[in-house]
Amino acid sequence: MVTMANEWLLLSPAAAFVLAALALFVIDAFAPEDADGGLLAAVAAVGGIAALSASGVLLLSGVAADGVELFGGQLVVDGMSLLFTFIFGSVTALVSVASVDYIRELPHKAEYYLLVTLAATGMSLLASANSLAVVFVALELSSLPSYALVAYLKRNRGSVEGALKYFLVGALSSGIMVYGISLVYAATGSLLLSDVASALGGASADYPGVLGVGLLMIVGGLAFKTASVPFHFWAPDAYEGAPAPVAAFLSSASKAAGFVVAFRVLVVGFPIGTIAGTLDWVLLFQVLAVVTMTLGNFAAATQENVKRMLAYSSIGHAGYALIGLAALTNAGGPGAEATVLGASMLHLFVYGFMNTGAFLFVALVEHWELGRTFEDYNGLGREAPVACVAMTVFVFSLAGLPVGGGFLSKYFLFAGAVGAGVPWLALVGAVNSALSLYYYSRVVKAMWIEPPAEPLGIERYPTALYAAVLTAAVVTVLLLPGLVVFDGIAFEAAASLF
Amino acid sequence: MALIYELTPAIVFLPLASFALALFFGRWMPKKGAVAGILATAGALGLSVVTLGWLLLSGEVHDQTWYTLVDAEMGVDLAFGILIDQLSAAMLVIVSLIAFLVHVFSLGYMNDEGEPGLPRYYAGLGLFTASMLAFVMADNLFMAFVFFELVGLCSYLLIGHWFTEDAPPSAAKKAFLVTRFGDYFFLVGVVGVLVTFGTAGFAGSEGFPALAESALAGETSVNTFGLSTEGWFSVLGLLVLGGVLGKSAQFPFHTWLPDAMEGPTPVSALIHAATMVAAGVYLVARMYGFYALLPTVLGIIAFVGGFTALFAATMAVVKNEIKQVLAYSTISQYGYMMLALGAGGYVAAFFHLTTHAIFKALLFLGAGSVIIAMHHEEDMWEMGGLKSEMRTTYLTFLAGSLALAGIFPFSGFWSKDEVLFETLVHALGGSPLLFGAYAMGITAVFLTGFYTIRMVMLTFHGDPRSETAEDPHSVGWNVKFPLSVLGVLAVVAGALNPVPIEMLTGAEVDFLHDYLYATPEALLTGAEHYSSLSSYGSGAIAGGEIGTMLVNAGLSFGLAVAGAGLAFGLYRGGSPARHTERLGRVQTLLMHNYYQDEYQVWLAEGFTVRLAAAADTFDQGVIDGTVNAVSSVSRSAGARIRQIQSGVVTNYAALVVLSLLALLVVFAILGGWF
Amino acid sequence: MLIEALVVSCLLGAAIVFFTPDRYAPKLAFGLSVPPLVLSLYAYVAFDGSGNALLGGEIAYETFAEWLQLGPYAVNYHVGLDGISLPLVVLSTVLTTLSILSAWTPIDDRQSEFYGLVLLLEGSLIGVFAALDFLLWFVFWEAVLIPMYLLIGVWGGPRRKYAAIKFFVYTNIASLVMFVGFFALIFGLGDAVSSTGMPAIAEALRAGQLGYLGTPTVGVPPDTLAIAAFLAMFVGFAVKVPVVPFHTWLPDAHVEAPTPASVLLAGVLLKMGTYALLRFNFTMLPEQAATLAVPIAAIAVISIIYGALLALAQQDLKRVVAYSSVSSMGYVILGLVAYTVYGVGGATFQMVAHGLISGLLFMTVGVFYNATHTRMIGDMSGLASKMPATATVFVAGAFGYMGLPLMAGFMAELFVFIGAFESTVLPAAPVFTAIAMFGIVIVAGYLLWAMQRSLFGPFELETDYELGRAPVHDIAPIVTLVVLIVALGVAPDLIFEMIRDATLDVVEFGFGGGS
Amino acid sequence: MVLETVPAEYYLVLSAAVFCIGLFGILTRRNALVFLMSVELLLNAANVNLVAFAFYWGNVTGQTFALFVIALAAAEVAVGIGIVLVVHRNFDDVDVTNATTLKW
Repeated sequence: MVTMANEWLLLSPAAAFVLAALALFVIDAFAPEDADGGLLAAVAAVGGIAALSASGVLLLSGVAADGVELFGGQLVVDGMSLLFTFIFGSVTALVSVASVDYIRELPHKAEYYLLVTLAATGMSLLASANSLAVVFVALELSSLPSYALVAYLKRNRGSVEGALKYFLVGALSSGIMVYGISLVYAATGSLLLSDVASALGGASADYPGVLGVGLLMIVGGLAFKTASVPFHFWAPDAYEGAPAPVAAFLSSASKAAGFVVAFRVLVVGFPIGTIAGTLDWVLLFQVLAVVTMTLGNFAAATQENVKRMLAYSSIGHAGYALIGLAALTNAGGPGAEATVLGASMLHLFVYGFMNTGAFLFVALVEHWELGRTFEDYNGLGREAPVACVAMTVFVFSLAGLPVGGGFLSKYFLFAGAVGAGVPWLALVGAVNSALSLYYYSRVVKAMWIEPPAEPLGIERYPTALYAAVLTAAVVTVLLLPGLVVFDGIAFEAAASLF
Repeated sequence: MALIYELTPAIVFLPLASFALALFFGRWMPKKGAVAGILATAGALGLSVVTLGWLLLSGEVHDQTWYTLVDAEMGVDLAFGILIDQLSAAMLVIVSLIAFLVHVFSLGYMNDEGEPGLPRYYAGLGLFTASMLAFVMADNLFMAFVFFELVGLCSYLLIGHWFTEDAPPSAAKKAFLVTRFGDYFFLVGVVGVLVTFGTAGFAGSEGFPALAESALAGETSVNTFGLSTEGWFSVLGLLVLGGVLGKSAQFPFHTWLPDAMEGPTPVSALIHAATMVAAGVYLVARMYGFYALLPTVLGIIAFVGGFTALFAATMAVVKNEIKQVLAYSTISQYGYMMLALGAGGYVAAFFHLTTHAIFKALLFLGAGSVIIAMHHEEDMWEMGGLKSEMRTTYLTFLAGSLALAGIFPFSGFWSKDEVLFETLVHALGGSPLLFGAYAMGITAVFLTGFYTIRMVMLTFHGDPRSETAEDPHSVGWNVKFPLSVLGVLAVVAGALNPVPIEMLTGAEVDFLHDYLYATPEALLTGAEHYSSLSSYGSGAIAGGEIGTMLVNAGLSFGLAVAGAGLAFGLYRGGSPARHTERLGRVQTLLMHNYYQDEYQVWLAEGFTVRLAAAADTFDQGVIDGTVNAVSSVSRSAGARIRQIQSGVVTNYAALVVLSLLALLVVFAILGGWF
Repeated sequence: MLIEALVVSCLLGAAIVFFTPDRYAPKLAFGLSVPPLVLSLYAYVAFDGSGNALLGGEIAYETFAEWLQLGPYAVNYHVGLDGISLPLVVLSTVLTTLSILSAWTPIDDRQSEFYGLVLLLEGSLIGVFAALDFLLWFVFWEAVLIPMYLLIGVWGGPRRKYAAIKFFVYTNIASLVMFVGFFALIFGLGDAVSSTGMPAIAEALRAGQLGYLGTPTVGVPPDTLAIAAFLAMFVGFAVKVPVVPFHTWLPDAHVEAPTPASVLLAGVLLKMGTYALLRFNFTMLPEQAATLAVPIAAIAVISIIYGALLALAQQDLKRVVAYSSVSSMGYVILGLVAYTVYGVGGATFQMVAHGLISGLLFMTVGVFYNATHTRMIGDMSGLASKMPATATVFVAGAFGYMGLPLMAGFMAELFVFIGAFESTVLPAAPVFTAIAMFGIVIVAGYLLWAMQRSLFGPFELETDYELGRAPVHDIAPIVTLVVLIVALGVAPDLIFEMIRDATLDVVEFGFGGGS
Repeated sequence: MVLETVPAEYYLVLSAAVFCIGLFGILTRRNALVFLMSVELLLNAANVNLVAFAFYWGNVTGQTFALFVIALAAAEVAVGIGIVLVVHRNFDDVDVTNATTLKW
């Protein structure tokens, strides 16, 4: 029996974000023009750290091992939600710290950090959302601040244009999604995932069309959040235009949020066993996964702009993560579904650090105003060796080389796909991964192999940015041996969904 | 076990030590390592003589594994062992004797002439000697192959001694490649023998010849890889024979030998007389117990031998360089030995091997002395009239030439006569095929006589045909001493086994015959055992064995004298004419060695190199092309795909909606909605 | 803990060297490469293992610790050595130390980074040979790529970027294919194994416990699965070895790589492929190997002959050696597929022998290059008169490559030939063997030809550089290699005994493993 | 009441029609504000369903959720207008097809 007290205890990670947001309101109200925003960043970072430590404690304490439903089942706190809240917390902390140097000269710092924390709040709610209504509300809560964040450099055409595209595609997608939700409601008469699941049997018999269209549209909305093809179009432009820390935030945390809700909605709300006859969403996700990873990686292969390359690569990684859903056929052996789904969670977990780090490194280079193309990175390794070692760790880990946790998580994913009886999916992933090695190594080549065109003239080394980048790098490396801390959690969390 | 057999390894290790010394410290050693080499080979000679003496006195043979590389617990074992029986003991003496004399001679040929790279030279000689001695005392085929190869390496190093010129390295490469080609078959044979019999031992009931014998007799069975037992053994025999033909420069692998004349003359002497070329024939003799089981292979050996003897002799007729003549004579003489072995004349073959070793070494050293005198001019047409200037050289050289020509009573006559006699007898004994081989051999006798005497006449007789010939460079003791030793031996060596005399007088003078028959039966490597294996019968003409002998002896002697006489007649007088030019086309053909080199060079460069070039093009174009194509295709695919991102947001919206519709339609059909 | 000490000492050394000024890096790196060398030699001397590590033998220096959980399978930290892996570990340490020495002359830029990467590479290589858990092994296997990529890319020749990325991506995609294939096997075993430990998997597979991948209704049946996995793994490793037609990355990589990198690439990295073939394909799936014996042997023979022909066609000395490596690796494949003690053992012996000999040749070519700044056979001739010592060792190495008796290469090839000839698994074994053996003639052909044109004859040099005698630290490693090669040629049982001991169980499988 | 006589399918058709109009507007109009309005149509199409089927199923879930959707629509427009303003400031127009500096 869950008492009131532990209910709030279980919500403490989300609460941490909310409190941080409120604190930022207050600070902004009393000290409107905080000069360098150090305090604001500190508050936001503390909020993130509090959230991640809270969720970490809850994870290890195991109180929520088999899921605790709150508010009449509207929210559920379980291993998966806590694991992802952990990701959101760490990404928020990293981004907030990094932003200190990035937006030092810019106005409206309070709003910036406020939006970040609010978006994080929405994400942590998404992780726990157990009803389509909450899903939609939390989705919007995390999306709307993101639109504004992308537009933060409001005198920069790229930033504004990115925001516009992000917003318009986002609005369209949310429209599609909510309409889908309404159709599912029409078919099942409920928005609560568990009730939806139990009503599926009858609904798919009576209104297969309504149900199918509805689910397909919901999947569309989720695909937007996870930047999966065909709802990915906003991603490259928004990531390239947005301030680099924001891009890091979106490509890591926001994407993860999309996946966590997708996992829950589909696995809990629409168990493939009962709905396969109406809409075989496993097949649907197989299509999406293949198209997404292929398009992402191939488009990334020929980019001139590092930031845009990372944007496309994050689409590719969305494709990998989709394997988690695409492999949920019953063709696998016992526990195969849990394995591959857990592997997908692990990958998103590691991805949170390595991808954030990579974008933050881009932020660092933008901070130095060296430019964004590969050529601009030439010879950087001699000017800023430490940061470049960190970046090397990020890209190689993204490429699946054993310098960081990305290696293990990616290969866990492929292994899981094989185990789930879809080895061909793993092979597609493998080919894509090899291609990704090509364009990731272009960064390394630029930094270490190519000589600089002219002296880069880097004089100042921003402390906060460095701190964030190095933290991300260290965590990424430690996650290679240290994945042992989280792998059990992930697989159990996945198993508890079925 | 006798003390001497404890010491036999030293026969190998002494020259080996001189190799190491000369290689690393030669620069600071007396005579740049020559002394060490001489002492080492002298020691080896001494030990070999003692070994031989002990063998003669006690009759005790020796066959023991000395060092195991890979022990047998999990398969065939690879080991070095020492087999001292009558054959190897005698061969040891020959090899170490020639090696010793060559070392001494080198003092005059290399040191006194101030040649470069002497330490390298003496190191090479040392290793050469060591390898050959080890090969001789090998007790199994594996060890034999190992040192067979090392002999090849040394010949490469020594032939290419003057590597800063163009010709020697090329000749060295050719020598190694051609013999390597033969050794390829040899190696396949060795592996085959190892796998078939599980051992490569030569001697004893555990040796592979014995096993093969019992297998043929059907007493035991071995894996013959689907062939008949005799068929498979014949294959093995022929494979090993490939190595023999290569090293012993038998047709068609003979082409490397004349080129090998690019090496220093003492090296030629060593190669031709006692080491490399002898190795091939010795190997056949060594594993004669195996070949004797295979009549087909024996026939092939005999034919190849006979043919080579004639074939090489014809080419020797027209050569102008003194060493070229000698080179072709070597090929021809080893042809005789092969003929003898193939025709079942085991003793005769070894007899000829012995005498030939002596007189061929003598001839080369003599030629060397002439070359010193002529300031390294080798064309006989630039010589002439040297006999007055260089007495010792002339006399010894003459002795050697007469031996080579097979003139009674010089050593060569006895051995060659016995070879032909054995062939004839066995041919008469129901192996008519041997008549062909015999015919070729007997014809070659005439040619041998001719070219030998032609060489002597052109070199030493007549008037000097050049300034250097008028005032030749004088040679020292270190040249004359070896010549004298060999000269004497060349005259008397025939006494080792004068079979005709025994037949006529009945005196027990066929010492070598008895000696080789004295090998203990246990080893199964004695001539007696071989004769028991031999499938050849014996026949006779002109009233019995003696008659046959007389006919054959008369024939060979007559032909030899005829050839010699013809040469003497043609090249007599002050300034003889170039008579061979009268041969016209034939001469050009002979001069070009029947275009043997041409087709082999074409095989190597014209064919193989072109094939390699084609393969390279294929590799770069097709295989690597595919690899690069894949990468460029995927990159251009990427460049295409990114075009979807047009940058116009309404297009994005349109694409989103359209793809959603597409999915809708597809899954509507799959899901059977509506 | 000895293996941990080995790896850690390498990584620690790498870290230290990274942060030392270029000035001191070379000597320091050499010094830091000695402890691993000594440790590995101690491991060799004190070796007390027996049998095959994957097939229930006594594993030496074994360490086991629990690590990850991949769904139903435990991923453990499990390392140890047996008679097959120990010689390769020693080979790695020896070659690393020598190649560091050989790098003193050619590497004159960013030394600390260079030597750091070399030590990093050494650590990963040791890990590859020591790991006994698949995923742990795979970590090291992939880790090797990074330092080698940078070594080629940063310090390589004119086309270094192309060569580096080609090597990087080509071998990476190969490992990915292999990975998928192998995990198909693991999941096919289902509950028969509870971890990704290689010994458990090997035992289970040889015990024929392979089941359906997935469910019997929609899954892949065991036979198909086994063959498919075998092929996937074979292709994956074949790229690394490399065997024709997956070899084209090798010449590019070798030509562009700096000498020390070439030494390690040819000396050890190629052996990773053959080692993996032996450990995975031929140890775990003997039946499939027997089924595919003929095509595999055909590939081996083609690699031998075709590779040798290609070497014959090259002008660049490094390309010559590179292609001849392809040829030599063919012998290894032939020996493996023979499934006899001499065949598999000989293959392993050939890995070591070729490691030493190819290292020797690359180093010698490097010394010539340092002096002449060209590797084109056409550009030079008569070098022997100017650089006698170097020429001598080059000749020695060349004859070693040609399989001159009493040198390691000959023994290796002889073992392989005997093993292949007597093979009962491979149909028409003698024919395959005989064709393969013709390689020894071609190899003699191109090496003698190359030597004749470059070393001998009158001295000429297109590039105008002053030729002096090579410094001692260039010659010393080469001489060391010559000594080792002769030692192994005269006393092969130095390592062949433990190799055979570890090989016995591999070949003992239904088809009696020959003699 | 009148609702009993109207079958649920009609509401579906109605909402679908509204939804399609919205989509049509999004695909054809280049003016950002019209784009926003079209999005409103999409959301309201959903609302129609929600309210109608709340009645159909006899629970208030749909109606409640409809209120949420309306609120969120307002918030969305607020953010949207803001973005449109900065777009206008940077590109001197509210034509969404003008901003094409980021592509490929």
